[in-house]
Amino acid sequence: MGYKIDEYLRQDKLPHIWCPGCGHGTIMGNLIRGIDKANLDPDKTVVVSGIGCSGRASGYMNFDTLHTTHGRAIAFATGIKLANPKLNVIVITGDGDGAAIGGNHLIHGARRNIDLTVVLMNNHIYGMTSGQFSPMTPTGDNATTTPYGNIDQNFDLAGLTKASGASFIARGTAYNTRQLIEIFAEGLLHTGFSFIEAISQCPVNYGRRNGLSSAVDMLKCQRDSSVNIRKWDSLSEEEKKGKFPTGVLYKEDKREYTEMYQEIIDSVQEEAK
Amino acid sequence: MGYKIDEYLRQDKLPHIWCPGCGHGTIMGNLIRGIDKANLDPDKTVVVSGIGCSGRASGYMNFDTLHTTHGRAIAFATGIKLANPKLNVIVITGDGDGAAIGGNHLIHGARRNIDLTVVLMNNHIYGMTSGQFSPMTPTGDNATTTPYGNIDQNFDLAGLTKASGASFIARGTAYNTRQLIEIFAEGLLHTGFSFIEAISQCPVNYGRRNGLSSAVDMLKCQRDSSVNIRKWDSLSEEEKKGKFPTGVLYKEDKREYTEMYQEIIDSVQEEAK
Amino acid sequence: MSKKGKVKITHPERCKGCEICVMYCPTDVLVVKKGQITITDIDNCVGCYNCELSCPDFVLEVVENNER
Amino acid sequence: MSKKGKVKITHPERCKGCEICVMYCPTDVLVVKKGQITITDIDNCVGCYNCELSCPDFVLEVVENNER
Amino acid sequence: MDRFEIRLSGAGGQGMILAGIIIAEACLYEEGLNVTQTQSYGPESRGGASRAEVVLSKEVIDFPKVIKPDILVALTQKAYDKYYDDVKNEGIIIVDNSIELSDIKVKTYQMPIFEKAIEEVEMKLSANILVLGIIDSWIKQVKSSSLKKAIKKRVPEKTIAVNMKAFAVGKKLAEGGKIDEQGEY
Amino acid sequence: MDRFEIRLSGAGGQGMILAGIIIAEACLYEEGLNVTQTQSYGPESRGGASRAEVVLSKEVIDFPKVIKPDILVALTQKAYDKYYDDVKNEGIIIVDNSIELSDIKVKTYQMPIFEKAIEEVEMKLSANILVLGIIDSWIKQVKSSSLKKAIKKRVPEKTIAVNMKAFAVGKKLAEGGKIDEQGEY
Amino acid sequence: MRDRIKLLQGDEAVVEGAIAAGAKFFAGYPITPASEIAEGLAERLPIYGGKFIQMEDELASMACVIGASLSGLKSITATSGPGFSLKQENLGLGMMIEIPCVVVNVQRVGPSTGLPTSPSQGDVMQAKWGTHGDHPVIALAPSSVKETFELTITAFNFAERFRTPVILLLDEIVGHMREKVVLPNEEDIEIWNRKKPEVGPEDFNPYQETDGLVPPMPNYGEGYRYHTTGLFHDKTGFPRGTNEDAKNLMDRLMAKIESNMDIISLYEEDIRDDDEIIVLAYGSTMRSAINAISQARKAGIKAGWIKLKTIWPFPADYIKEVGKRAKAIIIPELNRGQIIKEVRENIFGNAEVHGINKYDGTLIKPEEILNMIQEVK
Amino acid sequence: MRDRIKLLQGDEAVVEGAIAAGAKFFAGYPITPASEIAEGLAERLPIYGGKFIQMEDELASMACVIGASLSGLKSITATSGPGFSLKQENLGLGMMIEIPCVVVNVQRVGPSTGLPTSPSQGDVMQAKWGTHGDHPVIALAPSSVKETFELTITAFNFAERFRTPVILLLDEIVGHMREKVVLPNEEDIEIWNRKKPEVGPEDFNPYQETDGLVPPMPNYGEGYRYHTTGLFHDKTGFPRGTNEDAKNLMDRLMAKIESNMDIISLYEEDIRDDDEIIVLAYGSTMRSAINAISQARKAGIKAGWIKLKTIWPFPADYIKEVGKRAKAIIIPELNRGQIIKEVRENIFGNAEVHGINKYDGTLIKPEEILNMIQEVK
Ligand SMILES: Cc1ncc(C[n+]2csc(CCOP(=O)(O)OP(=O)(O)O)c2C)c(N)n1
Ligand SMILES: Cc1ncc(C[n+]2csc(CCOP(=O)(O)OP(=O)(O)O)c2C)c(N)n1
Ligand code: SF4
Ligand code: SF4
Ligand code: SF4
Ligand code: SF4
Ligand code: SF4
Ligand code: SF4
Ligand SMILES: [Mg+2]
Ligand SMILES: [Mg+2]
Repeated sequence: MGYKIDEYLRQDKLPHIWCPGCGHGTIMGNLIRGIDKANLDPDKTVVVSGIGCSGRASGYMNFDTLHTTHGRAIAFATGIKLANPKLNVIVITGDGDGAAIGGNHLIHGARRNIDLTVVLMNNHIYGMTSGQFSPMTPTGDNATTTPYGNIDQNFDLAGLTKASGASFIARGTAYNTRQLIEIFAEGLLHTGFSFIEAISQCPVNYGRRNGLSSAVDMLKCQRDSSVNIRKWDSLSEEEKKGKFPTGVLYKEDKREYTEMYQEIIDSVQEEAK
Repeated sequence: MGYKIDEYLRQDKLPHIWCPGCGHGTIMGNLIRGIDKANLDPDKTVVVSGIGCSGRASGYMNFDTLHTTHGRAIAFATGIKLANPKLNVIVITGDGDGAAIGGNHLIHGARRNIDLTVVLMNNHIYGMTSGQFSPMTPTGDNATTTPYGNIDQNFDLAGLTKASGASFIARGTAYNTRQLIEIFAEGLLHTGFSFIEAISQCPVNYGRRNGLSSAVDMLKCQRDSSVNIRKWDSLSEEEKKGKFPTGVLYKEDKREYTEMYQEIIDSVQEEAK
Repeated sequence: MSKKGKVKITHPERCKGCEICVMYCPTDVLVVKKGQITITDIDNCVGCYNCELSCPDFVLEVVENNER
Repeated sequence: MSKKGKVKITHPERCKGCEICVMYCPTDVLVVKKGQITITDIDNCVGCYNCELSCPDFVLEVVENNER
Repeated sequence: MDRFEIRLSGAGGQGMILAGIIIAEACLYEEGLNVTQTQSYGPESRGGASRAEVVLSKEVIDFPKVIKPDILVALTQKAYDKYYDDVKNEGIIIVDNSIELSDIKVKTYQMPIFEKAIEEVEMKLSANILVLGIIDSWIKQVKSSSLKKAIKKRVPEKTIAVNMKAFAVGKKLAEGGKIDEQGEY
Repeated sequence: MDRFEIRLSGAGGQGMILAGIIIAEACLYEEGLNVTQTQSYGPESRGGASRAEVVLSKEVIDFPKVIKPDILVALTQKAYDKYYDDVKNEGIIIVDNSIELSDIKVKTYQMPIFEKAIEEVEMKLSANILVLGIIDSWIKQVKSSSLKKAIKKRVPEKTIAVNMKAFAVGKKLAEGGKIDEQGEY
Repeated sequence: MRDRIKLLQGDEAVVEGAIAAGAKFFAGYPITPASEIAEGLAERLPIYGGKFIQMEDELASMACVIGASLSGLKSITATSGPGFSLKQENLGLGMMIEIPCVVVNVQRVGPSTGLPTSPSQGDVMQAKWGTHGDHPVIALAPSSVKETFELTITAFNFAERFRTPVILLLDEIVGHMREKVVLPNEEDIEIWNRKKPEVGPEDFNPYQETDGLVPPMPNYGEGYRYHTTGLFHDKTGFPRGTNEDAKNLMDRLMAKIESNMDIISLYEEDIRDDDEIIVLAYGSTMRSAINAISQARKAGIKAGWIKLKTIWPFPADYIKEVGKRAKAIIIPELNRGQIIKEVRENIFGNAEVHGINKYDGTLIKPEEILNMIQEVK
Repeated sequence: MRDRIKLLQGDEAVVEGAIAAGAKFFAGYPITPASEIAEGLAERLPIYGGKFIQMEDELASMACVIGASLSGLKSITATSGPGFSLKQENLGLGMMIEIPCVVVNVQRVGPSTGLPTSPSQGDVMQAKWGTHGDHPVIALAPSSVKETFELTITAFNFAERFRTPVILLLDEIVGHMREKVVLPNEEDIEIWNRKKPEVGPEDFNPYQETDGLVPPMPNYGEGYRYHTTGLFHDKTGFPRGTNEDAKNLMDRLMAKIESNMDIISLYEEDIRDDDEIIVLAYGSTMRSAINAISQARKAGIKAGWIKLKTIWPFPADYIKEVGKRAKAIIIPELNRGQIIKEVRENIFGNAEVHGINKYDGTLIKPEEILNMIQEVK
């Protein structure tokens, strides 16, 4: 497939700290392939991440990279992008980082439709802190802080970001690597707020507690529960049960924030002349 | 109409501090009528508010009342309700308080479907701090921090809370007082997370800057732009432009958080016997 | 007097003169004078409650025996 | 050798033995032995890239001239 | 010490702070004086207590707030009650005539400020500028023309005429005030 | 001072911390000794450095961490390199035989820990319990039966048998170790 | 008795202490090295009819705990440095509106993400000054698992008795160390509950001192229908915005702590009449201090120790006296010198003051303290 | 010249100072009494090609400003107490990863919502200790509108020169007071810009000291492709998690401030040889102090003053010397006594130390200081 992934990886930092079979490595690898496919200038590409296993991705990617505080990556990225709109700014976050503590920045980033590409590695659990439930842990599942089963509803992040104003929304899985590369490339090239949920697997802290003891089992589960959006609509409600659509779920041409701001500058400076 | 509103108001705190023509007074009055209509036990009713002009409402309502920090009212209310599920817990917030700084608590409250009634007084502006734009200020409008016109998109809060998992969603206006009472009463009686957006007017800090210099003008504008949800669907896209639907927009029977938690307690205690 | 109530200015000191009630009154019973709400002709009041429900300042009430 | 590439274990030291590549390989070229990825019969490799794209640890590459 | 202190007090929305700024700008831009202008207000946009203070001096001003005012303007009863006792012995107090006075220790002038604003200027909100007209001649350090210039710079262009009128009405009132120094006007 | 110190070191996921807890529980619950058990680990769930320490004593233990271990177990090269120099003169070191030794100052036993875990116990993850078997007879304060009891309480019920096997294999290894004290095993 | 002997981690001892103190509510957000407290209480609370909730972040957790306390439940939250920073605004509200609750901070090395799994005592000053404005603070620091159990109960008792959030400052060593604890019999544990009003709703003022400086506090839903705000307020709970009210409230908030120093200020000492060198410590560092002192004494050095269990309010008067009789005070801390500042401030140059400071994630070893003792002796 | 004379509020002077210093980015969230800074910069920045953004909250504002600085723009945010509390976590990250930026806190009375429109100096200790863990802090406090303009520029200069967030502590009086300022000519303003690397990407280590303790900092997008993290890191910017790295980094972060005290520590004094009573103040309180001293001197009292413009780092050595020659030091503060603690800590009981403390939203009047002078003389 000829992706130039080696030079986009910080080889001297590998092997990475992720556990055997962790989906984050696969997703990061294919994000890099997506970057290559989209042909971004690596010197003009910035990766911002939060705190979590997912957040460690920034350290392995050979760009300008920023590992921030828990949940705030989008806010940092907003400053980076608005200050220099020529940069390609990618945010890597987790389901806890991006949807729990960072939920507000997610919806406000989407509302502004600022040109960021947000990749949320959703492993349905807090991996880094060893297995507490996240807002993406399915109801009824097990986690260290749900000794009697999880009673929380989980978010539909695609719906949430759509309602918030994002102009590109997609979902992929660590299982379907080729689709993932396509989605990433398309999201990176989209101008506006691109939200990509990448379903990952955490065998150690989620699988183990929920009857899926190996990464392979978890990937099979991803395979069996994901349906390409092109087929999704033709499914009956019955068939949709326990399944979720993947692919580009929503895309819209919409005014982008930093462009609109530049217009203000231009007109104010014009007037000042 | 015979609403017992006097005893639900702290008469000695009136006149309130809101400006002449401020919609918050009307909305609070009709919330109180809704409480009366829903026949809540005033001794078991708690009102929690954030910071803002809207946040001052709690001080005028004769219940257990808590004026908290900016944006966090729902989180305080969650503790109050979960600790004692027998209480009727009402949250009063503003468009800045509830949708800007408090956005995360709004979506997570909705996600949990915890039995709170959240009234968001949306005057499209930061009233208390004198007129900065909020996430509900329409694009293009004027505020003190948008000297060149607002370039931010605004939220569709009904869509946002729906996507987050709320089970009762409604919108009313200070203009349509009777509808407001109905909505409040229905929302208060609904078990689950009830979100009610109440469109208010801030003549001083929003109207003045946006060509509507009196409260009366602003109310007329509410009248002209609101459409009852029962009629909404029959409108053409053209007719919908610049308008918004009011009434109960969404309602669903869904497991409620404190009830589910009680089931955990019951079963754990049963087991422990 | 009909069974229907009539408007009463129960808390004149609270009135801020915003004229919201005036807008709502179908029969022009209410008018703001020198920043204060006043009743022109109580007989015109049809007891519709519009003013009571809309006044942001809890100034007005529709009462059954309104001695003004 | 066909123009199509063949798998190569470019970074054996990174392999964590998760068996993900094994699951993906359509022709059972890969197998984990003592926690380490190994190639059984390179000739079976059809160069489909499944393993390269799925390995979380950047161990494998499909290369055109694979001297193993 | 040539320090001169003015306190303008009333309710939020009555424009006391703008009046304070205008005096300060007149002092600085027109007269080249040193000046500090401070304020104190509650959270209410309207209705709560509001106070603007101006200190002027040829010298550098260290303490920026009024210690004992030379001039106190009080437009509400609350403001009057709170501040009337602070005024310098040689100072003066200007109040709206709706206000009930306490035991008067310094010269106090009751004037129909709002009445005149409504009736003669036909704009209640012009009361603040009217007040500037009233106190003008007591602020010896600032020429009338300077105050007027400062007003013109600060009020919306469309309202310059009506505000000039308010200033004039205020000046006229003050002349009345000066004739009868018993403070009964 | 009857203080006895054990340091178990390796990588995250090798179960060193569990092994430490088991020793501590055996000391406290079975032998009535005072004990402190501490650990240090990186953010990695797997692979990073990980260290468990146990201090036991009949007296109250003030400083809770190992100062100079009586026993050091090192399962990885990194762990060995970091800690081998700290051991008490009379202390011992147990290492997996994959590890390259440095200049040996104290008695050091190289043993095929992982090999035996994989081959004899058929569960690589049982290496931690196997290690307990090895060091058992060096911990004079704790009876074998106490350690075994503590293991049974801590491991999942289904794995008790295999873990008992691991313990036995460890003990056997240690006997070998004791015969040849040159540390070449 | 036997089943009251336990090998517990410090974090687990917080769980046991909270249950013993009557805690019925926990809200929190996971963070190393405090997550075990959440996990333990998630399991234990429902058994006693209590509630556990994992919130969306630490700001919400702090808010939630305050809400639950207003509803009448004894409430607790737990976090570490980054989360403690996030709790500050709502913690300040809790202090202002006088809400009993316990806030645990299991300290790791900061600033920022720092060294998440390594011990530190770097948040001591933050515990006092982290939120804006002056405010009353009680903070306790245990040095062993047993003390963690005890001080957790004490924290709840102080919270309820003085109607204020109480901070429990563990360090990662104490939080993660396993050690023997003998849990006391239920009957032997002293429990305080908040004072409830003795008057009916008509005569009730929520922020009026009755006897003592601590106003009684009804639960929400008991018919008192009172108002609470983070604005300065008078005894009625409503803000009037007068400067006098502000001063009165602040003075009372401070006085309720300061005038109860004899109850709140907990410390232990082992100082013999002729000891000249005093090691003052707290938390896990205390362990090394005690070890070092016993070695020093064996070597014939006249040295003793002070253990602070209550860090805030700082026992200024006591230290003043110590300063007068000591030749030198040595203060080992896992930070760049925080409590040493308080000591210096209060001894007026009477004794020499020496710090031993580690802030690299390692412990201070007994040997290092001993060396310092030998140096200054 | 004439159009450089302005009547400005302190908040407006921050705007002018920021523009003069070359600020090109503001992110913030409205709050009384700091909103005027946002409003002013919203209007002014685009004129210079700069950007203004109103974020969803203060946490995001702090984050956004750090991001913008990494992209190469001089950046500023402004808030008041409650917002300052919320910024603490990300402020700590800024200190850890050494990001030049200016954080303004226009202090109002706390804790909590407090008295939102009244002046205070209650966040002085929070400015130093608000975020978890030890960390380097520079905080400046202007006492007049003119000084606000000047110190805003200084804040940017220190931020860029020492690669760190700098806190500008206004109080509500200074923030909202209007006063004469003579804006200097552009040529007369000294401007510092961050040091850029002199080596290419291959030889670049983002956290390596080159000359001095401050590592050069490239902009994002310039091809250096470097990593930054709030974990302890070595010179490469990557976390290794070793204790040695942690210590080295912390020592350098502190040393870059402490070893530059001569540049950073700004104060003024008016102390005559025989002055025995010293009033030490900062911010708006300084105005009363100067007034009081001139009255005292007229009355023949030997009194002088010290004005701290740099509050953090505290000028310990200087105050130590002052303590030796003074009979008494009087410290008026709009809080319950914060800087007085630093003074006490550093004078070893040599001089008497007296505080005058107001925390009710009113100012300290010159008269009150004068009375104290008369008392202690
Ligand atoms: C303010 C703050 N709160 C909590 C934490 C602890 N923490 C670190 S990572 C994490 C959760 C990570 O979960 P997720 O975002 O899903 O990432 P994953 O590890 O699963 O990839 C938490 C709670 C922290 N570092 N900072
Ligand atoms: C943490 C914090 N940030 C900012 C503020 C300042 N503040 C008070 S109210 C408010 C906005 C209120 O707007 P909204 O919620 O729309 O209420 P409204 O006044 O319009 O009713 C802000 C920003 C604050 N009090 N606390
Ligand atoms: S804990 Fe889970 S998410 Fe984290 S590295 Fe391991 S498998 Fe991946
Ligand atoms: S500022 Fe606006 S929202 Fe606030 S009280 Fe006045 S009119 Fe109402
Ligand atoms: S609506 Fe109420 S406040 Fe407004 S004018 Fe009528 S009575 Fe007065
Ligand atoms: S009740 Fe109806 S008719 Fe009567 S005054 Fe009110 S609005 Fe007018
Ligand atoms: S997928 Fe990669 S890490 Fe996993 S077994 Fe295959 S080569 Fe090894
Ligand atoms: S390229 Fe395809 S066929 Fe070849 S080893 Fe990889 S997965 Fe198997
Ligand atoms: Mg996750
Ligand atoms: Mg609003």
